[in-house]
Amino acid sequence: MLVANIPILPERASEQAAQVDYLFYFISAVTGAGTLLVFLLLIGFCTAYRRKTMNDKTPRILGSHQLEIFWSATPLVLFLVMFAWGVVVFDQGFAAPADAPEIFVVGKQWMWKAQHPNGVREINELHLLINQPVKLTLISEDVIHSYGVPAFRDKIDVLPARYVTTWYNPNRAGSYHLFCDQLCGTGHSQMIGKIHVMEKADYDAWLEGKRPVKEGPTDGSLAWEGRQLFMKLQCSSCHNAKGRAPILEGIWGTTVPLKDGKTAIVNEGYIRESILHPKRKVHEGWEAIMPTFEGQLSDPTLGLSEEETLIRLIAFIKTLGPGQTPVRTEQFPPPIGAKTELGEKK
Amino acid sequence: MSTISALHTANHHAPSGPAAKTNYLTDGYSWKSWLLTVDHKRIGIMYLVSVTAFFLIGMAAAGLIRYNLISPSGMLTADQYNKVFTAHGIVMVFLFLVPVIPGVFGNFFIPIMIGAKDMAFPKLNLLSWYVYMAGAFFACYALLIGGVDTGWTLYPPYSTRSSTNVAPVAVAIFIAGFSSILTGLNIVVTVHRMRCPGMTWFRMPLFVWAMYATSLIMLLATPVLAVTVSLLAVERLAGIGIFDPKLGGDPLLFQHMFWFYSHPAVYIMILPGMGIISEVITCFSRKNIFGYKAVAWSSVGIAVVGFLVWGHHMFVAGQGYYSALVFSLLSMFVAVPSAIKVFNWSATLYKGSITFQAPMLYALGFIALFTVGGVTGLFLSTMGTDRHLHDTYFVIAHFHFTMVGGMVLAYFAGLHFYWPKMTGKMYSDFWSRIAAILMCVGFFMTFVPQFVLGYMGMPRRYHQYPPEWQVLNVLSSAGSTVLALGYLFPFTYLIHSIFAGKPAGSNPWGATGIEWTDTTSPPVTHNFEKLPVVTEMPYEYSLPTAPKPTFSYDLPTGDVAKEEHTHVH
Amino acid sequence: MSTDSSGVLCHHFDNIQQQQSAARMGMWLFLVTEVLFFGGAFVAYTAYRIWYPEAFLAGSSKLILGFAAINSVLLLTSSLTITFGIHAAHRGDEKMLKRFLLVTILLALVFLGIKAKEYYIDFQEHLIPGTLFITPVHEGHPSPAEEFEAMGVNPGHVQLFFMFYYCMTGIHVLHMIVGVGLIGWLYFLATRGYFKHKERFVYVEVTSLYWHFVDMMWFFLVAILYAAGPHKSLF
Amino acid sequence: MHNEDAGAGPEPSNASYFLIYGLILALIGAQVLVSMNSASIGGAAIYLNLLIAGAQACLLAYFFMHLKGADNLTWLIAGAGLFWIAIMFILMLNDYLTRQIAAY
Repeated sequence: MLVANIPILPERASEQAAQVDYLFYFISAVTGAGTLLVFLLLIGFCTAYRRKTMNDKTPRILGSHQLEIFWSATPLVLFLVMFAWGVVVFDQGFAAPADAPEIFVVGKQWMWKAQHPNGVREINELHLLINQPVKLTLISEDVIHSYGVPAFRDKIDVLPARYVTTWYNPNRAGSYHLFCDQLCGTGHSQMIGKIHVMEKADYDAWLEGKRPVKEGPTDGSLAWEGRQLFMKLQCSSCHNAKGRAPILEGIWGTTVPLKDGKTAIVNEGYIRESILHPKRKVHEGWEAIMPTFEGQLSDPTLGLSEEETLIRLIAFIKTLGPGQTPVRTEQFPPPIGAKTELGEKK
Repeated sequence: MSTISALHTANHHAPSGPAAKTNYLTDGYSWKSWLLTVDHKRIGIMYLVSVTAFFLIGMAAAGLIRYNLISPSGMLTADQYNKVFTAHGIVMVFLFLVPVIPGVFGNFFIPIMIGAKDMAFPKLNLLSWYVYMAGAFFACYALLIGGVDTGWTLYPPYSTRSSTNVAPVAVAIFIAGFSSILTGLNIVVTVHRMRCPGMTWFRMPLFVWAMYATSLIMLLATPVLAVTVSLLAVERLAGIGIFDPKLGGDPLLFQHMFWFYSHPAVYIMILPGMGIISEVITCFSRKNIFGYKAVAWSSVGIAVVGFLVWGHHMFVAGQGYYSALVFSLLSMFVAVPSAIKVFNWSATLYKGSITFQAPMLYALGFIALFTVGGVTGLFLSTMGTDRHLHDTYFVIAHFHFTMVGGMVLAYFAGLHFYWPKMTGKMYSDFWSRIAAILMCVGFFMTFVPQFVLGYMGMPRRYHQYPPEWQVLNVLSSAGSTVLALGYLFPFTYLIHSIFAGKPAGSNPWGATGIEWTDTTSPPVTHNFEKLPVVTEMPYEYSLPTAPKPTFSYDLPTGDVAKEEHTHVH
Repeated sequence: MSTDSSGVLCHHFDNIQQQQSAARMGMWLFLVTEVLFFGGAFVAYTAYRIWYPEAFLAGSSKLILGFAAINSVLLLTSSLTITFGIHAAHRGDEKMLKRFLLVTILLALVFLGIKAKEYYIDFQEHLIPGTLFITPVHEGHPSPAEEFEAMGVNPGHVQLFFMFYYCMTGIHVLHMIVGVGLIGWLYFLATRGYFKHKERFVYVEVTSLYWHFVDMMWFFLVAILYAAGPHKSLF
Repeated sequence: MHNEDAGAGPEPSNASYFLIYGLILALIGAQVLVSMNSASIGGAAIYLNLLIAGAQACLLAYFFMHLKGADNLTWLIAGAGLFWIAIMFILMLNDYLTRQIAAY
């Protein structure tokens, strides 16, 4: 039958999606019952009390306080239940588990560029391993976009100059729609893609052909690319043990004192801001000598936009442990995309 | 004004009645007597003509939208489609939905309903029409020189980067907003200062209450929109501005300020409709309104609480978590006054004497559709579900159920209810009922599939969509043709009635209210021969003194009804 | 239009008190919309002021406090003179009314002149968001952006402050011009003997309401734009 | 209904106007003083400034705009303006003050 083939419910690919569905069904049931009640009242009254003669007598009924209170309070209580349940469901999608791998997504007119922690880059696609929670950190290069995946019942507006995050825990293999849900220009309806949730074996097979470099310290990961940029942009000439700038080892997630007496948590936003506007939140005890890198980070030869460079630097600083700051004796690294064995061993 | 002179002629050839007295329509026939009039009734008619024109333009754009979505790959180009839905939004919101009932019925009936000779500021009233037309001019100018592709919400940074004509649209919105401020101001002062002897606050018709609440929103919300689009225009013209993320500006600030107006604005659109429904339901069931004060205060309640909920448009836009929490909670409260109204209207029908003339069919359609539109709003004000439904066709379906299913049906209810009073002519009973039914059927067909599409995740403003959604989209497009057909009917038979309609008599529906009992159809220039004095509550249909309908009702045995009618007298 | 012999009472009002109170109420309502209009800009300012306090104070310090103070005095004085104008109209003293209206207009024009001078100085110092802001003022003199950068203040945020400065004072100047137009219209009417009927004083009164409101908004603009940041000298 | 607000009209008393004028002038002076010394006043300067502007506005509204002696309706209208401004400020700043604590 044709009708049977028309999908009327979206696919469900995460526990979060199931939670949204249950809430949706609850609200549907409550409001459906209310609507049905109104419809029955209308139909019933219209049938029972249709005008019989031109001289019908009607009773003079002015109202009822009890009824007014009843039909104000009852809906309100139900609405508040919806509110509370809605908050619970919303909260579940709010904060990612701390150990979830972080995937960076950069939106631009009109494509989604995803960046896995292992260095794999994808455009308009995202391959996820089943039952592996992932955290997405998203930013836009131009206008507001929105990263919406109906199968996860999730959607988040992607803003310029600000990182937003969401997370998924996919639990069903398959390919699902990815949409841009915020009008972003002519190609808005082309800013779509696929989310592929894969079983472990399939995922590994897919990864096999994708990973730039398979093993060793030069693993081609996002953080490693960030490390190369860290040297290329001469960050390491100051940010080192004897340098004129704070050493960045282990700084991620800590709270640092600022010159004006305030403090800042070292997160994506703070690093981004400090690279673009170094004079704004200066680390206590250091001079504000760092030049701004605003407008200097995009590198067409590497195919990197400013935001893509920034997420690499962030990924690098995030993983930078004690004693891992690249030293100046290292040879200047080759451009990213060239053979990657150079640089580390020499 | 050939139609008007035709009407005049028709009046003279009317078979019954004395020689026509000078009414507001026969009081001068020149262009000047219309374009420079300060008579609120003529200004109301001028609004009627102009909003109808913009309704047709908006409808044409809607037709193109549905035409495009017949095919998953789109029938128009992406750029054309973006411009078409933007035109649809801007024309329908700013040039039709916001001004329509305040401009047409507010102007025409508020002074008559409260027993005044005119609005408090007649010249300002005329000015507001001209300002509205100036705004409309800029909007049309923007659309004609190439259109706008930002959506009616004009979110920056896209609206500051788009190469289309955002600035003229910002000017248009600013000017049209000014017009609605002037209308609102006029209505509030009129209601406060111009009521006739005996017309206390709680003897006012509920339409006046609803218009009063609407006007409060117009006065308090519109200026914020004006300053917002001004800042946007500056940003666009200077290439730099306060919503610019490059400088550290926050695009969400625009959204906050925009929705501070645009959420209350949906109540500007729906509240006047609710007022009309209260008038029609009582008249055609010949009952007092159930819970007069509850309905009156719920209008004011909606107006006030409606200001506290705008952030539910921004749950996933990046606003703070606690902000979202507060807005979601407050949104739950705004649903209550609407529920109160729906239950009170339903209860009004109880033990009534109900007939189903066109105004009543529209009103019943309104209650049904508005209920669906209202309850689906709950899915969107609940944070957990909005995260999935935000910016999908679910939202589209929801607000079209309230704005089109609700507001436009209420407008047609009002148009059919008051048409005899405004023109003195009665339209075709048969065709008007067919049109009402057609509109409801077409509406359901158009927008119910969109709820399903929305829950499946189809994003709004998409010129192309995945092929598995085609069946539902085609169904929706098919429904829209039925809907469009329904809309075309009234244009035909209403215009026909001006030339060939039977004289309506001063009170065909047997309605209470001084606009029916104390003045002729059409009303005389200064509304009343003798200033009325009000002595009772509105809607006293159950009292023996209630006026009787002169309209020949099409009851199952039509002749019996007539006999009984004559029998009564 | 009118039914009474004097022509003061419009046809649709029952008596002159009703007409006057309607006019007054209309203006008050209009002023409420104006409050919301300016309020929108104020709330936007406040949001950024909360986020970027240092930049806003630094930007404010560049504005010329002395001009603002003089303008405050001018505007306040004009509020006083238009109030005296109401009394003159109430007494039916058209001659004095005209004088007070003229003084009010003159004070407003001086205000606008000073404002124009101030904009010109800002322009010369390149205190204008956009390309001018990052262009050196003249040979060897740094651009405002560099200057703020050196102070440890984000120049982008300072530009936001100046956007508010121009938008808000610009809106205020537009209101001033409209006000001058209205008062000029009253003056014109007065020369035509319109205010021979003292009941018409109410039109002077409602115009004065608007004028006081413009004055009031100026005081707030001074507080958040000019006086917000530290100033070493008046000029 | 028609005669509400009938008595409202200016009550001539030039001396009182000059008094209020002088008061507001003094407040303008105070504002200049606050601004010149705001470095030493610190964070309180902005509140002082707004307080002064608020006082100036209240004096203007109460005396020059004749809120003194105006009918209840006028007070209601003025109050409504403030109330709606408060709505806008509270709900909008609620976002700007808490967004850094928790947001996407």
